[in-house]
Amino acid sequence: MNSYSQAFAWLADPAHWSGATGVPQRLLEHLGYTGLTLIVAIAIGLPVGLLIGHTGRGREVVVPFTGALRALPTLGLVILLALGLGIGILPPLIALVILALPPIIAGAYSGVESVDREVVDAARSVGFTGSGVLWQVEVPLALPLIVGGIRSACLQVIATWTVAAFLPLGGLGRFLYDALPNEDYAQLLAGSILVIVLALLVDGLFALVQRLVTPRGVLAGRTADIRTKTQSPTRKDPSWLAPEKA
Amino acid sequence: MIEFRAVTKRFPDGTLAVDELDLVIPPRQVTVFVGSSGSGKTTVLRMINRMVDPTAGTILIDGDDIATREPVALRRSIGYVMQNSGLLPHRTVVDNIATVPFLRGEKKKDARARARELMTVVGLDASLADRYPAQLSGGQQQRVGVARGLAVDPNILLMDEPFGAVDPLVRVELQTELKRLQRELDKTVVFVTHDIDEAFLLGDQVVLFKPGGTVAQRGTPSELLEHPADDFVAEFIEAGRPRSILR
Amino acid sequence: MIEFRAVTKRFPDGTLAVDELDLVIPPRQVTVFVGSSGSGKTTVLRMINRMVDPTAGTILIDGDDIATREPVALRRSIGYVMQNSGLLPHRTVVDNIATVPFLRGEKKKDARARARELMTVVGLDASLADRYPAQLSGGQQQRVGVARGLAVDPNILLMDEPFGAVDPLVRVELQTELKRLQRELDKTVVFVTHDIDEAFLLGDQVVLFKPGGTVAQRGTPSELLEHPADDFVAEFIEAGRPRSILR
Amino acid sequence: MNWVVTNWSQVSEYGLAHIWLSIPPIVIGFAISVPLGWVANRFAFSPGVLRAIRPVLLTVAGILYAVPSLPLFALLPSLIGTRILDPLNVEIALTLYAVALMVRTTADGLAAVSSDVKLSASAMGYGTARRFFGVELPLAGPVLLAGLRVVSVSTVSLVTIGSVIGVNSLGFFFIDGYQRAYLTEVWVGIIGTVIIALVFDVLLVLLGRWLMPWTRRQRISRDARLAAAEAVSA
Amino acid sequence: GNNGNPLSNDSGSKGSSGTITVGSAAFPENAILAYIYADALSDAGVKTDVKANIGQRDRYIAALKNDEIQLVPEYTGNLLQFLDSTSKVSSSDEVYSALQTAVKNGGGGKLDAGKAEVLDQAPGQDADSYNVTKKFSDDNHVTSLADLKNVKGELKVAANPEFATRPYGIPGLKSTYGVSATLTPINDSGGANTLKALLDGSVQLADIYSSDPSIAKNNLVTLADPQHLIAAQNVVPLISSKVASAKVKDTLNKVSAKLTTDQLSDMLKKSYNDKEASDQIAKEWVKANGF
Ligand SMILES: Nc1ncnc2c1ncn2[C@@H]1O[C@H](COP(=O)(O)OP(=O)(O)OP(=O)(O)O)[C@@H](O)[C@H]1O
Ligand SMILES: Nc1ncnc2c1ncn2[C@@H]1O[C@H](COP(=O)(O)OP(=O)(O)OP(=O)(O)O)[C@@H](O)[C@H]1O
Ligand SMILES: [Mg+2]
Ligand SMILES: [Mg+2]
Repeated sequence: MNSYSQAFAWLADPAHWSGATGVPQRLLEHLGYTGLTLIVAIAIGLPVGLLIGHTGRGREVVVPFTGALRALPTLGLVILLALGLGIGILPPLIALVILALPPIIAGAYSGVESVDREVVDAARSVGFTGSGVLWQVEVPLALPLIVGGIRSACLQVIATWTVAAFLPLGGLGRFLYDALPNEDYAQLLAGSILVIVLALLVDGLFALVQRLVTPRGVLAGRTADIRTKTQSPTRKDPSWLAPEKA
Repeated sequence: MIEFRAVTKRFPDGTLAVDELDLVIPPRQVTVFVGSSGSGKTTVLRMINRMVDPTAGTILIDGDDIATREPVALRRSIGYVMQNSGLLPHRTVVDNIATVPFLRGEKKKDARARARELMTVVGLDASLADRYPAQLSGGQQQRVGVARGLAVDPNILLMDEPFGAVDPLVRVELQTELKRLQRELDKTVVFVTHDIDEAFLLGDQVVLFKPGGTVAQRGTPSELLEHPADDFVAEFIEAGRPRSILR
Repeated sequence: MIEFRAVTKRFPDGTLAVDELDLVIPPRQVTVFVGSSGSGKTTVLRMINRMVDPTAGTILIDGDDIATREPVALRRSIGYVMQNSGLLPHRTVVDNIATVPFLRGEKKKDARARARELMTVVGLDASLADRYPAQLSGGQQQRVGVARGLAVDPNILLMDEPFGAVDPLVRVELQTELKRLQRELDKTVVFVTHDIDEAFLLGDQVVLFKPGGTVAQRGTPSELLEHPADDFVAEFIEAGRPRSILR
Repeated sequence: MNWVVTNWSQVSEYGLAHIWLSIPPIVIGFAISVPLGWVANRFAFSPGVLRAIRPVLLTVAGILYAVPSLPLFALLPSLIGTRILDPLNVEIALTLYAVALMVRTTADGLAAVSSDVKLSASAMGYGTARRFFGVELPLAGPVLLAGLRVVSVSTVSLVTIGSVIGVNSLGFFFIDGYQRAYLTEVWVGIIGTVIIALVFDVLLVLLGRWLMPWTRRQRISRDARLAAAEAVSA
Repeated sequence: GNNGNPLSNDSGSKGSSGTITVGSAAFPENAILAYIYADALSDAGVKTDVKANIGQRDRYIAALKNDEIQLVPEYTGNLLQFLDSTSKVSSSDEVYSALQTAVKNGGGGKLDAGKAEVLDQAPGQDADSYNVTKKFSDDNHVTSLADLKNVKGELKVAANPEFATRPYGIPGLKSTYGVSATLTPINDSGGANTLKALLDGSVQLADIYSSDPSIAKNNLVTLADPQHLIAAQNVVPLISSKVASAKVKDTLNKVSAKLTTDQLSDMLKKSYNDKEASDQIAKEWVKANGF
């Protein structure tokens, strides 16, 4: 379609690749905003998630709470904060941290919870301390899910920072907001393509990280096929695995 | 010697798992707990290394009340082997065996060297050292579990249905191996099973639990066999016998 | 009568699960497949109701080649009971038992009424009818599984380690019950187990499988016991015997 | 509060519009994801290229999710020939997001159904289709529900972005409130959106209880719990 | 044909079933005007429907061309610029007559030739205007756009993003007055954040609509425009010819006749200061003016 060739022509134009409004600058800004958001969100969400997963406590409170966080419309939040705090990076930063928290927290607690209770129990039995269990057993085994949570948070943050260009900020969203009223569809499409490509690259990177952090021993245990094998008898009452105290 | 004095365990949900248990487990012998599902065998076993704390009563090891011992340190001094081995899936075989030495802060190199020795002791081929648990057969995993239990040369070894999940042929092999090991190492072993035949095969002393967490009878295998204390004991032993023409 | 003629099964990944099997399963008797893990028992069993199709060879039921039968219809005419019962967790006990009648399009009311009758036949209390499988004990679940297998009054009942996952005491009960049922109902039963004692207890005919999907020996329990065909058979039978002073 | 009372007609009009805009993407997204999820699993163990269907489907879903909503809304007319002011643009975009979120969940949920149960269903004579609708789909239900709840909440919240291109919902109050520097109005938009999301969520949970009576009385399996966990961490 | 511009989509005109759909741009004043048109028309017995908040000019003009809306309140100067960017006229009457021609000709394809028209223009104007703080004005002796040349240091203008390319925006400032300025894009059409940016000194100039009550409230200085960079901006209804019956024209012309700049300012005060909803303000005005 014609708009695509225009968009690629836009992308090919060297004029769009230099200066303070050029693609590299906007890309860096976007990455910077995204990184900052993730760092803040991880710093808040990860400890909370790990704690819930490890102790099994607080789930009843935090899980519905993160559900409610998901319901908060980011655009409204950005505007609300912008009206309250004025323009600047803070309003969208706060709004996007809120957006990023639910997947990060959920990834962390469900990751820890997904670790076989029998393994955790065995670790305690041989003399791991509480924090030993968390850091040497639960976290390594939960890492793929933890990274998975951060991964989807990151995708959403990259996509949503474009909405925040509603305010006088840089980032790739600038190309979109500046294009909309000026009928510059080539730029609109080009901007979208840039965001998508960025998201894909980052996503691919995370996929790689996720693979790298999956413990080798866990990978080794995965079988591809559903066998006819009937399992040997196992215990039926795992209730004693419920941690008596954390 | 491990001694239970009027030990009761009631779980927070109200289940009475162990009821006023008095029991002496003699040193350097194999004591087997046997009984049907839910009779409290695991709970009693786990009270020895303070994975479960009693609601009432005292437990003494060599005369010392374990309630005064720090649970983590206590656990590191007691070997523990469980069904499905409970190995750490993200650590290799040697590292699994050396878990407790690592925890105690021993040098990695020394701990690994000792772990390799233990592999020979429990009859594991040295070539398996760098595999992950998932790459082993069930029987091999159980051997790793036993090796891990022995890694700190504990006086006490707790085994909770360690051979419950393996093939009958492999099971026979592991039982024979355990008998050999016990002759060599001479530990205080507490072994849980619900197979009366296994209990009689391995136990110097057998403790038969009744549902509700009480002891139905305690004694040597021949005592139980020849003088069952009551109908429950007789019936339980009977169920374990082959009912086919094998008998 | 079920007849296997030179049946071979090689799975797509290359595993040779069954190798040139010739076997006759007589009608109105219990034939037990026994053997260690991976020896092909389940595969052979599943070929009877076409859950697995052989790579080569023919299987006949009462003289008809089953390869010509429509698999879904064939399965609905053969009872199947498996370990862990395989009940549908989202259906109540009666509805689980009435599954196949429902599938055949019978009236719900009639099918449920018959399911309730079957509950009595297999010794289940009527009050359990509206529970979900997860609310039953392991033994009760197995009974429901058996009732479901009998729901369409099939001539053939396939049972794959149906009692493998239950308590020894319950197991004895279920075995006794199965013997009683078989006397009453007089079906062709094919029963898989890896417990030689169970095989000898239940089987009119026992087929002992060797790893690699071949038959080591076939015969009545006393034939196997008195004249083991080779060392493998002798050793397998030996492993099943109690090794404690019970013997 | 006062403002809400005096402007109730506007609030309720946009609130209703919000609800109507939210429902189709959730429902249609779900309806599309189920067959896609089935396809993803169906060929997961097939030989050759078919095996690639699952990763390809899941990757495409991932890409869809990475598309920022605003330009998608604006560009859809040129891509599929819808009219400019048509709410359909927003509906289609949100449906795409719903599918993007839901396909993985459906695939995981269906894969987590115990193979024992599937096997015994086949052994009793369930045909493929019947087994899918009678056994696999209901048993994957709890996982699907977990995923659907996430989809529902995020759809209700994303609908607001439509206001930037004139497809009005409670999001209108954000734009209007922004231009008039009127915090109350923005609050009304946010709270209204959250209320709608929570009501949808409660309805979904109730619907799940009603459709899956057996889940009330038992724990779900470890695999299913894992799949549900993946769904909520999306 | 769809030559890649999503908004030049002319797929099937929906034969209007007697209902006139009034569109509006995404700022409160325009929405109020749209509701006024709609209310006045329905009082005159014409069925109407309002689609508020469509977006910027390109979107609602495209929607008009596409027959998704039939009527929209417009501003003469900006609409003329949009349809004919070469136009240099700036007085009210010149702009209006040039606009009539441009609309008739279809404005270079942005509208279909002969399918739309503008009705009478209202006396009321609401133009973009460059504003500075009183302090800036005093410190730098700036009261007119022409004075900006002499100001040392960077000049930043807070405005909507389209200001970067519009002839009355950054490019016009350069070509007409020789002033170089950069844009700080804020999407609130001269709203609170634009004002805030001006007051806290992060920009020196702000584009605020001349009828905005905040100009007076904050003591801002609106810079004079001696070279007529910003054309006259009388309010005018842009309508599809096929719905422009005598009755419709008559009603809208009566409305326009009463819309003075003061009236606009009053209504905006209600919106910005009293936070009334646009449709409410419109209703009151229509009632007060006897339709
Ligand atoms: N953490 C717990 N909370 C509540 N009840 C428990 C807990 N652990 C065990 N129980 C209950 O205590 C009783 C004894 O359990 P225990 O696991 O000691 O039995 P067991 O003899 O080991 O059984 P099995 O042969 O099945 O392993 C059972 O009724 C069990 O359900
Ligand atoms: N779908 C399959 N694909 C590939 N190999 C298979 C498949 N099903 C079974 N096998 C292999 O075929 C062989 C026979 O398996 P089968 O399940 O019949 O043994 P079994 O005697 O029932 O064992 P168990 O006692 O463990 O149930 C095994 O080596 C098994 O791994
Ligand atoms: Mg136990
Ligand atoms: Mg089998």
